[in-house]
Amino acid sequence: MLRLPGRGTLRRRGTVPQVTRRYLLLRVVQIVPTILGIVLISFVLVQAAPGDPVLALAGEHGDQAYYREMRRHFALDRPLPERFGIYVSRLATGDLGMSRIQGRPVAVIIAERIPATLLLTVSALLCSSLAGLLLGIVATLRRDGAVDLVTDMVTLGLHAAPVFWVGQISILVLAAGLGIFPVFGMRSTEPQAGGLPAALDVLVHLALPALVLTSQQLAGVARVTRQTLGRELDRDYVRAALAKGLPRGYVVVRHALRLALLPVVTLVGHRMGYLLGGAVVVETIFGWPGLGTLLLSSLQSRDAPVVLGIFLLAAGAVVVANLVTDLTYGALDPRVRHG
Amino acid sequence: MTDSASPLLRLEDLSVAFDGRPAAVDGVSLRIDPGEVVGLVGRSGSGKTLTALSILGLLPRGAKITGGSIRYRGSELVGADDGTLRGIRGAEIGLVFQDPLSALHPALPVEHQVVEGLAWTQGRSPKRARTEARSLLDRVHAPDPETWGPRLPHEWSGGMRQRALLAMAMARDPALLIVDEPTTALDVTLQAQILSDLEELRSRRDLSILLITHDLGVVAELAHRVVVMDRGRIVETAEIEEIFDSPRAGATRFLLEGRLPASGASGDVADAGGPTRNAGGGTTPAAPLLDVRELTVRIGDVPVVESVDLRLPRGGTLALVGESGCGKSTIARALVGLEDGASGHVLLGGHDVLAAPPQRLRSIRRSIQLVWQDPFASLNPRRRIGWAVERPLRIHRLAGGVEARRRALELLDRVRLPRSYARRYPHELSGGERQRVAIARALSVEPDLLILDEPFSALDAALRRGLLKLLGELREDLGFACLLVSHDLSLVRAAAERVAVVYLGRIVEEGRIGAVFSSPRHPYTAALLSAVPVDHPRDRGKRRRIILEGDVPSPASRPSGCEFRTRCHKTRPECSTRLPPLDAPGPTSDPHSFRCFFPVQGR
Amino acid sequence: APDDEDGPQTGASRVVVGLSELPGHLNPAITTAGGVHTVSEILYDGLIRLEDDLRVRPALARAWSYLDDGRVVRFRLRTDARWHDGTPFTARDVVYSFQEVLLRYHSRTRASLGTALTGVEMVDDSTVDFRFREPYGPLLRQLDVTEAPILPAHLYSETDPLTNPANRAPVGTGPYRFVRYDADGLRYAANPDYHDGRPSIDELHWRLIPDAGTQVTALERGALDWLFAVPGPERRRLEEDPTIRLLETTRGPGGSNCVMTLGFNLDRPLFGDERTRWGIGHAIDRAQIVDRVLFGQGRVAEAPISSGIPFAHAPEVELPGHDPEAAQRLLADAGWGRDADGRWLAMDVNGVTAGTPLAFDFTHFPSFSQYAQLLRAQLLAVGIELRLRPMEPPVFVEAVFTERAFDTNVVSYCHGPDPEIGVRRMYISSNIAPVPFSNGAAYANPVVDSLFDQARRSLDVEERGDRYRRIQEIVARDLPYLPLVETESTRAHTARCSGFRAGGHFAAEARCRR
Amino acid sequence: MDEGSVDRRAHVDVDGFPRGPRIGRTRAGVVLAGATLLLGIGAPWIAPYDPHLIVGPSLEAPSATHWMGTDALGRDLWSGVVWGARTSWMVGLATALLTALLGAPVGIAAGLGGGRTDDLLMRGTEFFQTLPRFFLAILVIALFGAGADRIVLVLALTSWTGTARVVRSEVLSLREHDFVRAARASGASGMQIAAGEILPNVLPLVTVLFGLAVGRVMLVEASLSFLGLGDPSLLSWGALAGQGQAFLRSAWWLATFPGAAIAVSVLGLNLVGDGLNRRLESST
Ligand SMILES: Nc1ncnc2c1ncn2[C@@H]1O[C@H](COP(=O)(O)OP(=O)(O)OP(=O)(O)O)[C@@H](O)[C@H]1O
Ligand SMILES: Nc1ncnc2c1ncn2[C@@H]1O[C@H](COP(=O)(O)OP(=O)(O)OP(=O)(O)O)[C@@H](O)[C@H]1O
Ligand SMILES: [Mg+2]
Ligand SMILES: [Mg+2]
Repeated sequence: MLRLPGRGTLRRRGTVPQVTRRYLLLRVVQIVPTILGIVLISFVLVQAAPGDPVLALAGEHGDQAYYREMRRHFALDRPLPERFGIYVSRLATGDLGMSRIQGRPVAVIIAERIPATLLLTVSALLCSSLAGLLLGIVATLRRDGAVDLVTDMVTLGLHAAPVFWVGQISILVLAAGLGIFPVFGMRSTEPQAGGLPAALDVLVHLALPALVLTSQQLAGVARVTRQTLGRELDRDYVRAALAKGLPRGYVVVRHALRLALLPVVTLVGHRMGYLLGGAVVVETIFGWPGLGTLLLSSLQSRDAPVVLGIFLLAAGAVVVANLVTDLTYGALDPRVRHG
Repeated sequence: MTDSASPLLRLEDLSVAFDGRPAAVDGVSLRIDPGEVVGLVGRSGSGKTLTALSILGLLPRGAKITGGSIRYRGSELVGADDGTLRGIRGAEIGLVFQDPLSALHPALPVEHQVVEGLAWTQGRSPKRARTEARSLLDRVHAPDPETWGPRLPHEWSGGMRQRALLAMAMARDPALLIVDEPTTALDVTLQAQILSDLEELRSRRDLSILLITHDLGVVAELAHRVVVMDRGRIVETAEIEEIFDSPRAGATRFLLEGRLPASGASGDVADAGGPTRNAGGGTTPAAPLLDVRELTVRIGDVPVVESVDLRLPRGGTLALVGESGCGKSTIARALVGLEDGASGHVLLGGHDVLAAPPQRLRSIRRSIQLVWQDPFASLNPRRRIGWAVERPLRIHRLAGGVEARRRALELLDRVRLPRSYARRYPHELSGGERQRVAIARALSVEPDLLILDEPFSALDAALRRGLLKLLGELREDLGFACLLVSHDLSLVRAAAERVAVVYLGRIVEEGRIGAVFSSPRHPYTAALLSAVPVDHPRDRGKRRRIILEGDVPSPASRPSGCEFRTRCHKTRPECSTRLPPLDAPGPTSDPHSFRCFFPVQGR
Repeated sequence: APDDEDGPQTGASRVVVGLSELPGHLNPAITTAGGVHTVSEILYDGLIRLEDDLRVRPALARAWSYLDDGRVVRFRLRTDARWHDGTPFTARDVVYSFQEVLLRYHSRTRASLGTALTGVEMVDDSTVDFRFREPYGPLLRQLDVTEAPILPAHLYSETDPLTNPANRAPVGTGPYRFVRYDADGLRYAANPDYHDGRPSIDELHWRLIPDAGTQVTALERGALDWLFAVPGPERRRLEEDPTIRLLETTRGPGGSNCVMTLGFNLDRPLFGDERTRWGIGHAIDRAQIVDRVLFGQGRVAEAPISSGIPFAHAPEVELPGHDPEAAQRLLADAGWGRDADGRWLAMDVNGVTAGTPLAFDFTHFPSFSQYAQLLRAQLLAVGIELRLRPMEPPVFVEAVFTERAFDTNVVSYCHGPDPEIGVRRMYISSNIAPVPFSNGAAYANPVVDSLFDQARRSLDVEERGDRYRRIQEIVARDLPYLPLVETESTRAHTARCSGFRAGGHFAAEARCRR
Repeated sequence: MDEGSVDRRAHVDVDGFPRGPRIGRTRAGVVLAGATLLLGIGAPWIAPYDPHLIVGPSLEAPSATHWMGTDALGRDLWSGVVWGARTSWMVGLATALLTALLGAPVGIAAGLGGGRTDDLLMRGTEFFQTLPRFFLAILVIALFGAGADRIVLVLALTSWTGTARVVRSEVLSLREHDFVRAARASGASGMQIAAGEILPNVLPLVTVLFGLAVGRVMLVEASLSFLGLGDPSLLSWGALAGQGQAFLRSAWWLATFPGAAIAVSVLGLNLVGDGLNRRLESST
């Protein structure tokens, strides 16, 4: 599934450019047209969608005069290119426009939600990466043993289970059934006195949603680690290192893992979109007050500026994650070709 | 070696099997005494590598020792714990792996890998370790360890990598060195270098060596005793001379028979072939089939091939020889118009391949066909044999449908393959059979010129012989000309009439096989010829061997003047000022030209 | 026990309320959106107050009287009411609220009251006159905090009420005042100066829990004290929970007396014959809807006007009951015939090409998909095919009311406290226009139009009730709409507290045990 | 050059997975995925009831008459799951097919074309790859209304990039193979090479990607349906599970079975995909 560039047949020597400053710059510059493209696509989509946003505002009653007034109010009566021009020029200054429903700057609304989503996704990202890596390593070291087989089965299962189902079942069992975890929100109803207790409170609430999101990501990491590390361990250089009298643990970590890490890093980095998508579902299930719940409610009320803002943010996160991944890749493997 | 009381290593009845399969190593017993060089020979897949790996407890996943014992200095290694084995690995027994590239970690500097074992077990400071690494590399004649040490393996050349592995295995001064196919991947000059390195190591410190190879020539150079394996079993163990003089086992004879004589009379095949008839008493035919003038090929900015002139008469056979990377394949590809950076003239029957418009090129391509080096890669794995053979006919719209099918079957007859093979897939064929298919495919469009790029180097010696013979017969029947690219001098001698020696993309010597092989004039040719392993252990040391030091320079930075001077043992100051011309001082009817100011004197 | 989980006892009593979605703002005067009204009504007052049984009580208005044959209604206002920031409440606030905000942005008030009113005038600081072209019967029912909340003129005048910062940090006259708004929810505190007396419960915490099921769990575990809506499936369990009390109501946020209504597009020849409409009606088992979609949270609609408006409700009117036999008979009468597969094909139906199957689109909000699926199942059982067309609200409005590109639809028409608010709009012929949630069926009957006008003009409840009953007789027979069920909603609260009400000021008179 | 290792890969074990019970794994995958696929194909005969009709009491727990219980309206869940298989598979297969049809040609064109063509195509691919698939799907479906056709289109438009990239890198390595060179040397045109030499070699890979894509799409479709963005006129597992969310506490079966059906299908597809992939890697 994952193929390393440049592995195996480096037929033609001397054609392996190193990661240069110029390359870095190029990668960064390439982002600009990408982002512009994303802005254009999403804007056009939102504008081309059927349904008049003003009608969503009006509720059950209203008349033409009322609509005209609202339309003028939100500059919906201008031609499309003009609206796009306004949008982009404002975007350049960090202004995402005003929410049509809340009447507040979109940037502010989104900014309020970012910490919650960030907390959820980052903790899931860290947990799944570390635990997945560890699980993969342990399974590889005990190859063909019970741990390996169980890990394989469990990760296969998790890989196939839809994230909402994992969430539902864990609510049924862990939260509703056994009452171990709080099931909703980010904070208790009680005001928490200051720093530590408040942080602990958030942590307790975080546990279940983060666990569910982690489980979705973890399977991939563990499986790729297991697969690539297992493959690396079968390579001659591992046996050659052992033949030098080096201890096994050293060889696994310093030699094999170093190369096995590459696909894992790629996986983690390139799954930013998945992670955010999963977060939307998990937030909905657990009432986590993040961007996902905001996205869905904004979609229902047809609050286009907010939807666009969130979409752009997600796309931006993906672009940045890809960039960081590629750069990390170069740092891990000096042979890497960037073409 | 006669003190049977204290062998260094003793295998008794060792069996290794992959789970659920019959034993891959089956009851192997062998011993190695201190200071002794034992050759372990056998066909590919006979279990040599597995035997070696089992000694250090490094069998691949799935393989297990199913019986027998391995004693090193009297202590049992089968079933030993990890600590014991680790004490042996590297410190007592050094292992040089079969494939140097894959045995090196791709992302760690070579020098780091060379001393890693030492640094770990003996706690060296990084600086000290580096110094030691460089001196180790120096000892195995790796050039310029200061510059190359910190680089990554993929930047190293094949020969250098093999040396790095040697240095790595020798880092902790083991008593026994196991060397797995140290030269198989290398061409003759490098092979000679490595063998002499090994000999040097052995003699400098009473080292025992287990030398694994399928090439009896290598064994003939070095070993005291030979153990022959076949299908996992030992079929013969004997002193070295005995093996060559009176082989007993069939497998041994098979290995011996496959060998073409490296010296002596010129090969049977070329003599049997028809073209000599056309050669008409030594007069050059009026219009050569192939006339290459000033061919230069640039890959990127690098002139990989430099103003090459070649001439090949209709039905003639010309061989291109030279070390790996010298540009032989590039020349071959340029002749078919597959190299974009080619300039000069390639005239085939009067038409210039390089200047031809696409439409014309298609028809020219019909008259030149290529047979590729790797029979496993040259056939589409997802297409049946019949399809492959018909393919050129269809591309050139020479035949279709039933007619194409009929011609394909005929071609299979010609290359002595059963017609039923038309329905098979390549993976159902052996290497030799695939190469026959490749030849059949090439011949389907009745070309005037067949280019064979290392056609047999991936094959077993016995197969080589058979194919060579087939080729000779086909040539006699069909009368096509042959351009043979190879670094295997014995093969060239057997198959070609004329030979061109290529060094760094230039022709340095050209002439009739007999003339060039018996009295080479260019020092490079002489060195190449001297590097061919002896035919028999008794010739060991008889021949004066010219070891070429170092690697071929990069075509990107060619030396000034004579490009060979950096490795030439006869170099003089004049050599660096001017490029010697390709001159033919002898009779013009049978020119023997070379590019040297101070040629080797003919014998 | 849930009480233990109440956390540190601070001495103040608090009620934690479950919230499904965060409102964008807290100004109930500029919108009829349920989300906003749910959380904001308790911060404000109307001129009058409607009890849960729709009886009229004074609120910001102490008393009222009719002048000029009922064409002027004079309100005397309280003088002791103050805004949460301490500013006194005056007639200026009332005039500003109606003229600048309610009649412009509160779509329901604008649509009903707006068409009848000629002016709102300040007589003195504590007196306001409402002037009408002709007498206007429903007025009082349109002045509560849901239909006409009063905003502070001193903060709003001369600004754009849609973007005024006070929308997010509201200042009202209501029993609770705003404290904080963050991503998890909202905090309110009791208004110590409330003109009707300080509420007993000190703090209201609104906790955002989008999932309704999760809200119930939270209530059961004591983490919540009050829920505005219990999902039907959960109701039966809560009924048996001794720590929890339920409260059924037909009042919903931002609207009440809602009737789930099937509408026929009368422009379609398919529905040209009322026998076809009645036939379809007989195929529908409305009790099953109450049972399986609402889980008992509602009742079968007995008449076109909700039973929540007793003076106008006409239970004696006959609507098609579940009767497949009758359905088939009526369809056959209308010229439909069944083919071998049991499907209805037009044989001799006016305006319909022979052979056309009785299959039609059913346009609905995605949130009403349970209704849609049940109706599809019921109609399928008698050979009528319903093709579901769920549409997000804005798309729905455009398709149904602007483009009229639909066959049938379902709309939750909230009749409100008076038929003038929520019923009239469905039937009068002048509403056959791109007005959302109006006369989607395109029903035009001059008799009905004039009866509605009479009912509106009259100040006599008896007389108005009579007109409405006559209207219902006619529209039940013509059946442009089939009222399906009256929806109720179940509030739930902890047994620790009592005295909650269903309306916007739900917690104003409640008190909790320790 | 390296005679000794020419056919090494033939006997080097390339997969890195546990050996033990893997023998039966691909087969287990075929059984699992095949079972749900058969449910979908045979839905009219297998489902005991019309999944749209009310055939029992509301919210009845699993029993002999209703194996998976009934939903709130009294419809048979087992029948719903059976018919849901049809939707999930149809969406999965259609999307994966479209993905392959878009991705494979682009990958082949980029790999064979090289130079500018490659640059251009890969730039485009990279762009599509950065679009967050799930968000874009939500956006499009929520804006343009739900519909199986839209789901298929959006998912295919955001998934083909993976296929294109993998196929391209495969083609790049195939291009260096002597059999492709041989075809070129004997005068074959670009199209002839693409169709004659490259296509049959990337087809197995494309098939594996296809299988894995079906599973992935099923998951995405389910998540969308779960959020209420699925095709309302079709019964799908995700939508069933989404309806179950409201009854999580009172009717556990509603959320449990449809979710399990998805897990089983995707698991089966992944097992098959993995198995085929392994066979592929060790055979080339
Ligand atoms: N990793 C492996 N998995 C399965 N079979 C293997 C593996 N390695 C080797 N074998 C089998 O074991 C037998 C012996 O292999 P071995 O590598 O020892 O041969 P060899 O004599 O070294 O051949 P060569 O000259 O090609 O290196 C062969 O039949 C081979 O197919
Ligand atoms: N794409 C490339 N970029 C840079 N250098 C190249 C490239 N391809 C080939 N070369 C160089 O061109 C030279 C000639 O290569 P060629 O393959 O013709 O050698 P050869 O004589 O056929 O060697 P061998 O015996 O190993 O097949 C080598 O030095 C090689 O490194
Ligand atoms: Mg070997
Ligand atoms: Mg070559």
